[in-house]
Amino acid sequence: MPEAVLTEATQEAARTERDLQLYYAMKLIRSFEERVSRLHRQNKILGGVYSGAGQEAIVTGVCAPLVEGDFVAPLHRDLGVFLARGVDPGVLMAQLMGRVGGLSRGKDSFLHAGDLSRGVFGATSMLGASLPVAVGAALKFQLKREKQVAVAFFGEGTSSRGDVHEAMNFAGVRKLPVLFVCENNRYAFSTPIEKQMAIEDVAQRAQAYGFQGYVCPGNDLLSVLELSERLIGRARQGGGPALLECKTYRYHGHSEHDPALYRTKEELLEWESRDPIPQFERYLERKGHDLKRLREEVDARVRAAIQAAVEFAEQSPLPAPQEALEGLYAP
Amino acid sequence: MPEAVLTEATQEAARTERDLQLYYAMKLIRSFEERVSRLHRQNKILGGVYSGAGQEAIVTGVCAPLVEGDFVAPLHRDLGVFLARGVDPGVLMAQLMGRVGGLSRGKDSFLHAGDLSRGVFGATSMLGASLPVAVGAALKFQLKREKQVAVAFFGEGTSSRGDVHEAMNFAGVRKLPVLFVCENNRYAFSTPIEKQMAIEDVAQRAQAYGFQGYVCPGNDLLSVLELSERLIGRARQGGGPALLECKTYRYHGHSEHDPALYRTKEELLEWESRDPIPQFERYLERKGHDLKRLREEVDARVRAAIQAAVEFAEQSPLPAPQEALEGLYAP
Amino acid sequence: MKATYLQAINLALHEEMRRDPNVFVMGEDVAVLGGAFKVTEGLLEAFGEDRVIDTPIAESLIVGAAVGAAVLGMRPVVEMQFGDFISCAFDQIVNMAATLCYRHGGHASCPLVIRAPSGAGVHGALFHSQNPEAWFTRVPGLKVVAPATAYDAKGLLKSAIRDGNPVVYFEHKRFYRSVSEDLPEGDFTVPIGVARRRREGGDLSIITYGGTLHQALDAALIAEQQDGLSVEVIDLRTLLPLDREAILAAARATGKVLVVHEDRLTGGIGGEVAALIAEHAFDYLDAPVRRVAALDTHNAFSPPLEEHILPGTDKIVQAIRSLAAC
Amino acid sequence: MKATYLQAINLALHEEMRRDPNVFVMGEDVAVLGGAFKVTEGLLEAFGEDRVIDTPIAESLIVGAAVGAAVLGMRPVVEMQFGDFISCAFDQIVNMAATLCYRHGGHASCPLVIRAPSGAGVHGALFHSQNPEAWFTRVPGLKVVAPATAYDAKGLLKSAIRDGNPVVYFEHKRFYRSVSEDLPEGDFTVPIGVARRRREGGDLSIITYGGTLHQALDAALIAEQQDGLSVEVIDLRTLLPLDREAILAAARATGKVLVVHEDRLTGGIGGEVAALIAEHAFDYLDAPVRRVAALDTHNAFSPPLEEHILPGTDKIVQAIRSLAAC
Ligand SMILES: Cc1ncc(C[n+]2csc(CCOP(=O)(O)OP(=O)(O)O)c2C)c(N)n1
Ligand SMILES: Cc1ncc(C[n+]2csc(CCOP(=O)(O)OP(=O)(O)O)c2C)c(N)n1
Ligand SMILES: [Mg+2]
Ligand SMILES: [Mg+2]
Repeated sequence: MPEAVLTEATQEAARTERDLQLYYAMKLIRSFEERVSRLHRQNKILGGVYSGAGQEAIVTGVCAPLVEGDFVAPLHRDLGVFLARGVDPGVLMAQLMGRVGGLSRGKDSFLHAGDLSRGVFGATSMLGASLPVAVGAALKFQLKREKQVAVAFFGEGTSSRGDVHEAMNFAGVRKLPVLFVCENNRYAFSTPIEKQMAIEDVAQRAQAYGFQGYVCPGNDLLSVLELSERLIGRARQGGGPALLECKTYRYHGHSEHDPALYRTKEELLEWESRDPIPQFERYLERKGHDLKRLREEVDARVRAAIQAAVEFAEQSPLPAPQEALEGLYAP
Repeated sequence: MPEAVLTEATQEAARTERDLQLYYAMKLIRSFEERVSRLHRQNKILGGVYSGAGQEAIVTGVCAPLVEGDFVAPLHRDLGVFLARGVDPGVLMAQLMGRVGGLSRGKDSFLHAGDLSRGVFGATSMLGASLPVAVGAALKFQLKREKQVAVAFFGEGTSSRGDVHEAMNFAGVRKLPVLFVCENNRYAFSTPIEKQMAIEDVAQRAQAYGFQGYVCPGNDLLSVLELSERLIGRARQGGGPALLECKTYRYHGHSEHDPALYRTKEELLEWESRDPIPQFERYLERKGHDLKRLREEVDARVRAAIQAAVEFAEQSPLPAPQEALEGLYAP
Repeated sequence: MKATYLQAINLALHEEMRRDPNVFVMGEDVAVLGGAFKVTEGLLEAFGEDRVIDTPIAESLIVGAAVGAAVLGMRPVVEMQFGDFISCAFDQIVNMAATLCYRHGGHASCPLVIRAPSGAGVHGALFHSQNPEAWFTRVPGLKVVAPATAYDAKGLLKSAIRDGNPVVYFEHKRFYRSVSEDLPEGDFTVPIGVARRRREGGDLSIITYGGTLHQALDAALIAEQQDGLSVEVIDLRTLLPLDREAILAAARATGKVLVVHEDRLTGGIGGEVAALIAEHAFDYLDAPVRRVAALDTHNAFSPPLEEHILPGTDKIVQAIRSLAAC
Repeated sequence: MKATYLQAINLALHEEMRRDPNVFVMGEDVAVLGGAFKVTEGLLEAFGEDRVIDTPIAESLIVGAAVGAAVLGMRPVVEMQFGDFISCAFDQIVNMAATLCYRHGGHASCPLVIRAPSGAGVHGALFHSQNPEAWFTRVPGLKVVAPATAYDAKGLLKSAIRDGNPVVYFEHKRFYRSVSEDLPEGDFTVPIGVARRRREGGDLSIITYGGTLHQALDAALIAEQQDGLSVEVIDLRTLLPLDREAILAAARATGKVLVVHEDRLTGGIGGEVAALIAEHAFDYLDAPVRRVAALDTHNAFSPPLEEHILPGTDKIVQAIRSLAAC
């Protein structure tokens, strides 16, 4: 059905459908994050856990316009990208628990594993190292005249690394179809942004590479969505790279081990008042949804999904010792 | 004698004195470069030779405001920095010929050696790697409340490297007393600037780090000088870093092995018409110097200095084989 | 005074910073946080912002800037938050710092310490468990140390800080709180380049360092108690330069050598040690030079995998027995 | 058809690019210039700008971007302008590319070739003479090759391009125009992981590769002619994975092994080879396992220094004689 003949009503229905999906996605990510933190406290997850709670609107909004064949490189705090790209919550949970049912079959924990069948690339721990890789994916799309795009997430702290510069510069030179998404949560571990850079917005950097940078309130899903649709759409049409900076905040410490004593309670409270989920709920209400019913329904689905995920993961066996030597090389 | 009591006449005399020194320096560098190229063709210099002919105004102008204790990290094409900082031409020539009289005692050729007693730091060959080092020198000056400055030279091609980004960012964060000098000669080996970056001026990058960038005609010694005096002076007073981009051109190929077929004759001719030496000579003439006499006199001094340098170098012995294992560690 | 391995490092930093105003500490989260592992805790309070510096996330800059400060007479001690990230500073270490004195004709010093918390056995998986030492022990111009006790941690760090050359200091994360001992009061150093015999024994020699020292000692004890074997244990402590004399003396004395490390087998330092012995103590050997090390793979996360990959007391005991039986 | 080592590499690139549209070449000055050494000459004309790409000066980006293209099915062949600069791409190689398949649970391939012109003896001094191979041969997930003949240069490059894993391909600069041979017409490959006996001999075995192969062969000939010694020469060709069987078979057959490489002694691959022999062929050994390699220093510039540092035919001949006399 060509777009032109869509009636207003059909468009509205599609938007509603999308809104509900996004709402579910954000809630799923939030609950999944919280369950992971809990499992970590219970020693059921042994590796480092870097909660993205508070930042869900960014991954949700940026992944929404992506289609099959697109390429995403998440950062260490972007568990949500996996869920948003359709990785089964059980598989993701098994990954975190080091089970064979996980993406890496227990080889690594947390997010150092990807699902390339869904275009989700597994990062190393070396911050910023995924940006050149995403740029290489975009290069492939360009060379093969494909209409796909690549997205690379990174933190404002990571922006200090040389790899970020090298990647953005090359993307600019070749006008590659890549969107760089900076999740600026004001801290890199304990280091505040003032010690990381002498500028206000990471987005300013884009000009140094010949493309545009955009700043948006990262806890406002609709803002993120509007920009990511525009910028991803433009990249898809050959319009080249862009840098989208989303201002946000992480609720937890750097990792679950970190009490985050380097920041104030007020700051945390203030950001909690801008939580992405209630913000979006107010929008849904404005759109005429019965929020109470909707919330109950979505919460129930989310609970069930996470329960199933934990069950799947806990039933998935630990790898056999000799698997340690398997998978080092592609056949 | 405090500046205030300098009479106009004294100031003028000082300026004349400086002009003559700069003229000599540029001529010395040019002739030295040319002699090096010739010695290379004669197989008397075996290593890679990267001529800076055409770019003399930059090193001459930037080094002029430096004082004892300042720190300079030259790039591979900056033989002139060594001369401008007072390294004996004979020692430099011995360096290029791999003699014990050279800065590295034959350990490396060309410019991978420094003279730390004059604040000249020996680069490695890895482009851009000296910028973090210069920033570290500036950090030392800052921590010790010293009024020294550091200067780091780099090419427009080198600007693509991650180290350059990491260095500039940190300099911006801490407002370090460092001047970054980009010698933009439009090519990195065969690669034209359009393939290196998507922006017009490397100087634009400074904004991404919270300080100012400046563009100047790099073949005009007076322009370089004016800006370097201002920016080095400001850094010395705690005004923080700056980026000075000097537009220029290299007359020779990338190295003496490179016929530079990737660029046009017209381009070369056009740049030769903007040669820094005649430009400065026209200024000297305007200032009332008898150019013909001056030129003869300076040429004679330069010839003698270079002749002495070559003689010193050729008489300096090659190192004894067993020196190969000496100097690896500081005592 | 009883001190953990971590406290020993922290103490060394305090004492050296007090002793020499040119010593300063720099790295990611080393100041306000006191380091990801709290190794630099208290330094900011004691020495202020000019001597304990939080940097952006830029390992190459951190090392490069430290080189710049070091050639001007400062004595920077920089931290890689995890030793694994030393890969991001690789060029600055192996080309910039390591060749500095040499390419300046011997007329330069670069008193720089790079602290790298390394090692496995802490569920750190691929990127928080590495033992990167052998990338550096092949680089002339560097020194490399890997203490395994609180005493050595303190003494070697002091020596490293006082050395005029770039020293890569590998500290084992697993030891931070699990290894401790009584330390003498006040200043002491442990010389770089000198191995130490941790246990006497005449039947065979274990040569080890860092992450596997304590397992090797445990294994030696088990072999004594259960098999009546007398096993010598040599702790290399410094990995570059290797203490050739100590290595060869051990080989000559017992004629049977087991080289043990937590790093992977292939390309680990054990190969170099075994090769030295096979070349220079060959005539004294009564048996093959055996190596016990991590399997040739990345350090995997899931406990059954990691356990299988890492050496460990059992594997060392088995190797002792089989070597003794040769 | 007679081809130099350089032409063999160039031919392999042409043929593979013709064969597989997913193969492309990327690096600094590889397109318009045809590479600093002219190894990629003619490719731009033959295959166009989309398949021969000049990049900015950014080694980490070059390798990282190649990884991104490779996981999506491309087969990038990237060039480090000099192998020495591979240090600037270190993290992308040893952490990003090498762990890729493993961390994706075996469900990923990364068909990537990194060409690294390396080696000494060309007045290249500290930063244009390095032999960086041993930094990579200790990294599981990588493959490392180092051809020493035109035939192997072509055949191994083809195998590397067709491999599903990251391969670091060390080509020796000194051989570009000085080594040549008649190559068979058309397509042939040399398998990765298989050493080759270059010379038969029963008195002792030389195990070598890359920069020192031809010197080892010369030395073997001299030892035969002047001393009547019969010296076997094994060319490893692949450095990761090592051909253990070939190494151990040589040691068992002659009982005397000389390991030779142009890389520095300490931490070079020779240590690993010697250790393998000392462990697994010990009972067959009649003499110490000897190594001849570059001195433990940086490769210095001035001819007397470089000559002193590098191994070379004379030193190999002496080592053969002394080993034969054991
Ligand atoms: C190259 C590198 N250096 C250091 C680290 C340790 N580290 C992990 S996360 C982190 C902070 C990252 O900050 P930012 O990029 O802002 O992301 P955030 O954690 O705030 O989401 C640090 C320093 C690392 N993983 N990689
Ligand atoms: C990290 C690194 N990559 C590549 C090279 C090889 N190389 C030497 S000079 C050069 C071009 C440098 O261009 P630019 O920075 O513009 O300086 P210019 O030579 O034009 O003065 C290249 C690619 C190198 N020395 N170091
Ligand atoms: Mg952050
Ligand atoms: Mg240039």
